[in-house]
Amino acid sequence: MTITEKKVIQETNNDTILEVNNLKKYFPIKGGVLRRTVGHVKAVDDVSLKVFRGETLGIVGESGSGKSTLGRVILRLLSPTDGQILFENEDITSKSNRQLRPIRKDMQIVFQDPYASLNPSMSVQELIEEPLIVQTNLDKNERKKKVNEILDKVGLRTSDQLKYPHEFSGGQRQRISIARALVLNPKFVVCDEPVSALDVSIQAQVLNLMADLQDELNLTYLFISHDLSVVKHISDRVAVMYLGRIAEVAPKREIYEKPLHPYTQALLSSIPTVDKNSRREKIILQGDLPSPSNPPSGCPFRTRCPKAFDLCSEVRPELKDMGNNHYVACHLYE
Amino acid sequence: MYQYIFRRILVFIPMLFALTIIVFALLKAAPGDPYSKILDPDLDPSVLEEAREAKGYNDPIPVQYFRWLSMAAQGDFGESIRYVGRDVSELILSRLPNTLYLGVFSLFVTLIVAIPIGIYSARNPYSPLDYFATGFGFFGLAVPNFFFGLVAIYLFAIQLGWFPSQGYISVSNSGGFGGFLDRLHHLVLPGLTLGLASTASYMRYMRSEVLTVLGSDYIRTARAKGLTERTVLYKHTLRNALIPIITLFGFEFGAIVSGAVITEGVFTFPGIGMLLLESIGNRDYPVIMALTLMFGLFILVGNLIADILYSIVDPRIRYD
Amino acid sequence: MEKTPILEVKDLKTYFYLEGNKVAKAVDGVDFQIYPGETVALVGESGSGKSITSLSIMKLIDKPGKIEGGSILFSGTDLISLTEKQMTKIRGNDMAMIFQEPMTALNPVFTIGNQIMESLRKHQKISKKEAYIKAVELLKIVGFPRAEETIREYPHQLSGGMRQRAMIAIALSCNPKLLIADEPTTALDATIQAQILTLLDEMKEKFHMSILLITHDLGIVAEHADRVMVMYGGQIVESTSVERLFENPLHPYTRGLLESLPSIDREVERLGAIKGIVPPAFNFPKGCRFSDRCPYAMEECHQSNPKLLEIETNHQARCFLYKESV
Amino acid sequence: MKKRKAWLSFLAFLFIFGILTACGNNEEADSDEQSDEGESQEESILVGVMDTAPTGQFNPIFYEEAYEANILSFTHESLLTQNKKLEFEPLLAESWEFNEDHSSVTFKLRQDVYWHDGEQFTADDVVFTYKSIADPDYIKAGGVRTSYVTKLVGYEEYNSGETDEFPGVVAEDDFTVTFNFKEPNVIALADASFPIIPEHIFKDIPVIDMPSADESLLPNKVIGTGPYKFTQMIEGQEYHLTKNENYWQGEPQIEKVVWKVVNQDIILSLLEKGEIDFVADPNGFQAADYDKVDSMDHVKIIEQMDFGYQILGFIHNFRTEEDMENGVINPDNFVPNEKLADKRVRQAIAYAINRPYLIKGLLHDRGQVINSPIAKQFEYFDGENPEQYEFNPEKAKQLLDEAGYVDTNGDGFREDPNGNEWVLNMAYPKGNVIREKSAPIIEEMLEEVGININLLQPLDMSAYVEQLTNNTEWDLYLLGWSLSTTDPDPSGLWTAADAYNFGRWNNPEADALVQKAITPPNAFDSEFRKQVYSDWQVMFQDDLPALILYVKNTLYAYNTRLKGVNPSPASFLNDVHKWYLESEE
Amino acid sequence: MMETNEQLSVNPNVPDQISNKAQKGKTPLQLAFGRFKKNKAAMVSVFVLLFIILAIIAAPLLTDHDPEKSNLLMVEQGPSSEHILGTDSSGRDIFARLLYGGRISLIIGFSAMIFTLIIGVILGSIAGYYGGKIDSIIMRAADMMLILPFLLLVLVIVSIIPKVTISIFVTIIALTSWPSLTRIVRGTFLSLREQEFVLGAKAIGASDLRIIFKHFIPNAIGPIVVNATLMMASYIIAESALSFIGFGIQQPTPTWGNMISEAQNLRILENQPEAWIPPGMAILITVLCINFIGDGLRDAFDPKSNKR
Repeated sequence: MTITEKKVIQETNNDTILEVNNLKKYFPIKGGVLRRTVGHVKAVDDVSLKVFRGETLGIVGESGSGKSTLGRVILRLLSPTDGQILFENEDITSKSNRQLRPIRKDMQIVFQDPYASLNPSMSVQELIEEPLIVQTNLDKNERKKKVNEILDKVGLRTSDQLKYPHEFSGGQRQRISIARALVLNPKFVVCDEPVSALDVSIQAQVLNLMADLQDELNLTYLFISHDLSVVKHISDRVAVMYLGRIAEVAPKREIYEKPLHPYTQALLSSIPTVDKNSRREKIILQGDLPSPSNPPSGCPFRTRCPKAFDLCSEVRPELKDMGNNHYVACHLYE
Repeated sequence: MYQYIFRRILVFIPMLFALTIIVFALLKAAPGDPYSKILDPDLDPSVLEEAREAKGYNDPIPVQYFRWLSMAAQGDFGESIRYVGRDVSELILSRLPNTLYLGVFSLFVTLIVAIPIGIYSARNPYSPLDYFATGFGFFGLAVPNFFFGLVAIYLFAIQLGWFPSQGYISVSNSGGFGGFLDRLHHLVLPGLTLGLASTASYMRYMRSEVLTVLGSDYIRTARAKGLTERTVLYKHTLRNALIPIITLFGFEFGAIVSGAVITEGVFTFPGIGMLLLESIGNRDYPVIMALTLMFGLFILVGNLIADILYSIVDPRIRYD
Repeated sequence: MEKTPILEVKDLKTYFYLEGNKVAKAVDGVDFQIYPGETVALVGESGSGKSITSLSIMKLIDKPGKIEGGSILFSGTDLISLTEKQMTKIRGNDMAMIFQEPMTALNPVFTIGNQIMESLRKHQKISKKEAYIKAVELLKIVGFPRAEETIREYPHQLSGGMRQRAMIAIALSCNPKLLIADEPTTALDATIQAQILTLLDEMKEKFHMSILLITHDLGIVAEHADRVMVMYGGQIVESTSVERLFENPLHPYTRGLLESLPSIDREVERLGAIKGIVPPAFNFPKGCRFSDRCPYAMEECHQSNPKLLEIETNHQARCFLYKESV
Repeated sequence: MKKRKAWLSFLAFLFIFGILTACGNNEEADSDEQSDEGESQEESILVGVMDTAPTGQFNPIFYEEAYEANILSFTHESLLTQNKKLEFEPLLAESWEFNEDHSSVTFKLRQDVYWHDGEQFTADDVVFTYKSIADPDYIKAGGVRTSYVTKLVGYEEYNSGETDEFPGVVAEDDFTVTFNFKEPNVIALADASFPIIPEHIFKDIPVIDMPSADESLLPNKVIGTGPYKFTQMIEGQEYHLTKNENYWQGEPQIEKVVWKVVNQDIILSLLEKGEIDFVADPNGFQAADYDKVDSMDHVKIIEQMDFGYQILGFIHNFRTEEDMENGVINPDNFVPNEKLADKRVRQAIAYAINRPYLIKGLLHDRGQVINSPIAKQFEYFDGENPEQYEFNPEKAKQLLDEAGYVDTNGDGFREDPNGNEWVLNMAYPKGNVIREKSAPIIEEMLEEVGININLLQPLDMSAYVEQLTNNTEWDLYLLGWSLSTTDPDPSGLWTAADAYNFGRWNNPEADALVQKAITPPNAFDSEFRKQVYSDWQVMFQDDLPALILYVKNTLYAYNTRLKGVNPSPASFLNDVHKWYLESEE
Repeated sequence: MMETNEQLSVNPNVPDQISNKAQKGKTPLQLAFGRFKKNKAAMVSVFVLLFIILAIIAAPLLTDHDPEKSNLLMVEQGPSSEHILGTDSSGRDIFARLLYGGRISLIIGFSAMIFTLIIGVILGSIAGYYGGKIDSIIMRAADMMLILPFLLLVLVIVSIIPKVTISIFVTIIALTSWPSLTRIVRGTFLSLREQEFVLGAKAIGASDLRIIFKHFIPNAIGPIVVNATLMMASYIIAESALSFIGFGIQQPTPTWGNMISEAQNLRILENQPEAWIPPGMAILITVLCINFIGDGLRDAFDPKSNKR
């Protein structure tokens, strides 16, 4: 196992590009005769985190953990219910769409589904050019140049730019998505499960590309995925989400080598692995994820936690600094 | 569920209320009144004026409307103007069953024709019968139904004498099963005419739904369980394919009436469609208002029934 | 292990006839055996033909697909020669199948109980009541604590993992000899995936079945299979025991796959990606089907398609890099 | 298994449907009792047809439409009837006697007349009928026949509710009744010939409730003195009349007369197949079908001139906005319609229209041109003296030229004498196919002589009449009039203050003639009246409030197995008690 | 999650990687057109319809008769060399009326469709894009329209307006039939709203108008065009039905609808088939063709659907 420390992990880096404080996103549930709001789906529930310039923060969680919603709220594609989002120290929590427009240049998103995330009626050139049209005053030729540059960067033939998305394979479409996201030279990119829909061999291609581009363009990634292996591969730090909360966040070595939260432990153990020697003892969790509209009291994980005790059902554990930049929300570590 | 129905009904009320206002305004905007049509040199026009006065047609329109509304709220829709001495509710009720028979019959025919053929076509796409059914489907949607009705009368009633051309019942009808058959006999031509277009569209719907369902994962599961093709088709496919059809069916409930106007006219079938047409021509305000309210209610209830049926057939749908 | 195989597939060919006279050779000459009690994994990327292979075994290929050749010997009978009616007696009874998408694989309009009992009553001459008792029992076995309630519930009322358990209950209802599990956990979350795979292992023991496990996840293969076959371009390119495959993968494709896999155990700066994409089944390259992506491709590879040869004992590969060991 | 289920649900459906049907039938079964037993094969049934269903109001004092009249002609009778020469003849009254100044007439009633329910017909029934029409609630209840009572003595007092006494119609004894008019009345006999309703049936029913009483609506409850009883109905579809065995003029020979309601388009086919026996009132059959009907061997045609005509009306004057608002027709306030003010223009239009051509093309020659608004059937009709307006487009052009309407801008249409655009708006109503067809043809004819016509959207009758009464845009209108058979008096249609004088023709001289013709005592001299009317007809044709387009022939057809047919000038349904069926061999 | 349904791999949608020669890609519209061209029924229909359109455009060349000119001396004549299809009950040349009537029927169908389209697309887009209050107002209005008796509306409009011209007639149809199209557009927009590419457009800061015009409408065009075609067919039928009950285009202006409804009389039905069969067939064929084309378009835009 060669571990190349490609970057010094930003344990000391204070250059925060994004800061999220107590962010909440509740979706109302309507009910009753008058269609009143009778409850909320707490998709993101009191999340605070920092993303440092140049790093990749991985967010892992199962479906329903709120990780995608978090990504979208951070980009203000959804309005937060409560909390604060600071992008480059600017509060963007309550900016209007118009006010957001110049900021959007610096923050972009790559989606999961390479079939749904590209407008099928636009050619590759139009797709990649669109951000330039919306955000810049470049003339046609300049835009064309930029498009060609970025196509080259993501490994697509410039001759392909008159084609339409349906003419490309999943991997290539994801490259187009990446090109579209990067053409404005953003500082920060939310990658929402960008490789989940791809085959293994293609996944590797795209992951390599993303890593290369990060180095080249000095990007900061918020990398959302349910695949712990992929997250481990690409991230510098990893946050584990469960039912809209962060259960544990730490630099990747910390979290993969000594996971503290029982959920992280179970999650890691459940990954089937090719390497016989490193196979962990399986911790099979009982039951399903509880509904985010009605999360358990206290610690949301207590219903499935093999180590739960009385306190867990009463008090909600807060993220606690365990040193080494390792934070965990669990009463075991009080 | 009950909450849902209750809520929907709450929504009906303002809609129907608005409907009555609009219709009343429309009626008053249209020139003429029930008496303006009476042209009789023997008749002193001042009598008509007196009659107008007596019926309150010279009052300000809002006054007339609220008079109507307060009566209607008590369930009294007044007396027909043209059908002198006939209570509107009684008049409508005497016609309603005929239209219902016609509608039910045509829906029934539609279903028993459209569903099996639709299924067959989906099972055997591009077979001769499929092509025939498709052709029929297109034909059914392309032929104006009054025209179809006339040709049907000409061929089947007059030339061949198989079915009565007019009316809804024989005089000798004395009820019982014979009476039932007699009614059916009268319903055949108008029923087919009324149902032609919907049969055609149901057939096409059914075909495409069955094709869609046949391609779904759970049908593969059903086959993998070793179920026979029959079970797969009639249990697993049909139930799912019927979901959108049933929804259509509910909407059709309200649409019957509008389709019936023309069909009833062609077959002099004394139902509410014809009554509506006549009443409009005669400006029989009380009848039009009551009919409008009823049709509005029909359509709304039809939609509600569609929703309810939908939730019954498809357990995934829950209204609350 | 040298018993008679429960399933023996020989030279299976399933083609799809597409518009424009294109023929997609989705499965093109597949041979393998499954012995009683073993779990055989069929692994490959999308488009490799692994799912079509499993559906062909069940004879569930729909138009425009057609089984064009080969034989499928199941407990000695050639399924190819059976009529549809005879097939219905085997499907769900001796040979059962579970699918990837538990969301769509269950009929949304019938209760779980209905769908289990239906299978029971089709294959076993039992009363409704007996079927009910058996269904409750099955649900309990696959891990529904409240089986009596679940049996009255509809699929949409269950979570993905629970639905897959229900699917397993249906599949197990008649004690099949062979269970074909087509990507049974792909759509599930990691923790649920672990539950289901563990359940399948337990069930295999309990019901003495063989399992044909179709997956793209080499991790699952490593942990749950006895033998593994790697498919590419409608053909098996490598076949051996699980241990051998991961210790000494022979085929360049297998190697590429393993290298491209990020792992929580190893750390690499770059993943070893295979260039290009899986070719569509109607347009394979000439010669070896992997030749256009293969880093070792030789002149020969572009000319003719190699045969699946026994390179080492119980280890076959389809590649010109190796010679038959016999 | 599955199949059985499907069958079961089908059966269930049949069952439900059957119940519905059975329920639906009960009501009809009630009214059916009598006929059930009489449903023997030998029963002679005559089937008549109408194209529109009656509204179901079978009380003569409240019915409004001709379709109900088809039933009432069989069931109810008046004191008098008219013969072919339109002279009054006795019916329920045996004889009558006027007083000297014709202000009062006394009828001796027949003593052998019984109502359908066996009660004897008496003078009280006559009094009751007229009192009901004069009742204060009569109009409110929906009645419109007050013209029969307004001339009677004491009407106002009775109608306003001031008194219970109505001296207008008085029973002298059981079989003598006297009508007292306020003034000498030229049409006293017409006024006295309203169908009589039975007092004993209605006496306890207030007039306001009369139209909705079962006795006005339901078979077997509707009671008259006529040769047939109304015994059964399938509403909107069939109406059955069964013979009145005790009819005072002798038992009718035909057991049952059935009226069927059939879509106009297929009536003839049914006639041809013998499924219906006669096509008659109110519309007869279409002229276009004449040849077809004529070719049916078993069908006989009766063709007679219609009691009415179609007109092309000229709007002479408009009312002021104010008058319209108040519903007043005051000739003094009339505003002339400048576009048609010149008599020569109207005459030109009359010359420009080829009426024989319309009759040939649209009526297939089953009609004729008349040049007077008085029905030709009356002796007062003057066929010679009035201007005949034979088709003459040259004359039309010449008249227009003379009047100064010439095409100055070369667009093919004439401008008015001031050189302004001159477009005549022509309106017509829906409801009469032939009239609807004639409108564009008339437009063509007028454009032929250079008159620019703007043909308006046809309106349904209610809207049309409303607009005709109140708008100020129209110039030409099409309309048809059916005339009263009792008297030729043209007032009501053509005098200046008449509501139905839609053209607002205001010719005081003509109005004076109309008044003169009905002013006693001279009015009782028919020669005098004839002369006055002749003058008036000449004046009418000269001033042209309207051009009489044509009188169509009414075409009745009946199966030759029906014998004894003897239509009156106005109706096929005459002497129906004498009808009989040729026994089939 | 993997795309593991392997049958997808044999779906013709999977790109053909080998042919990299093609420099310029085909737009989805072009692709749809390509699929459309393969649909025999639809292509035949296109040609038949073109033929019909050509014939009615060339009407003055094909006949010398004025379709509105009556001749009462030549009423209900059978076919002759002078009148190819004979004359109607006002002595007008049926052949000329057939040709000129086709113009009007098609113009009515087409312009009513366009008009409905404009209303439907605008209201549907607004409702589907913005949702919320505006959406519920528009949808309530659509519901109201649904329960409003059509006949009454027509009657009132017809009796208020002195002359119902084609444009007024078209307006009436459009005003009463926008709700269905509005619903379709709204539905399509609602589903598009959930698409990631729309979020993506928002993420780059695109304006609402840009999103509607660049991202929604081009992708909603399929269902809109398909429904528009089918609507056009139904309007041609509706015109004839309205003629039947007397609310159609006024005589002497010919339309196919009022030609048949004028012949709705057993005498003509029996004796003069040349009076009703041609307009009947013209409606039938035209509507059939339009429906076939609509269906072809549906299949072309959505190859997965098997609706016919």
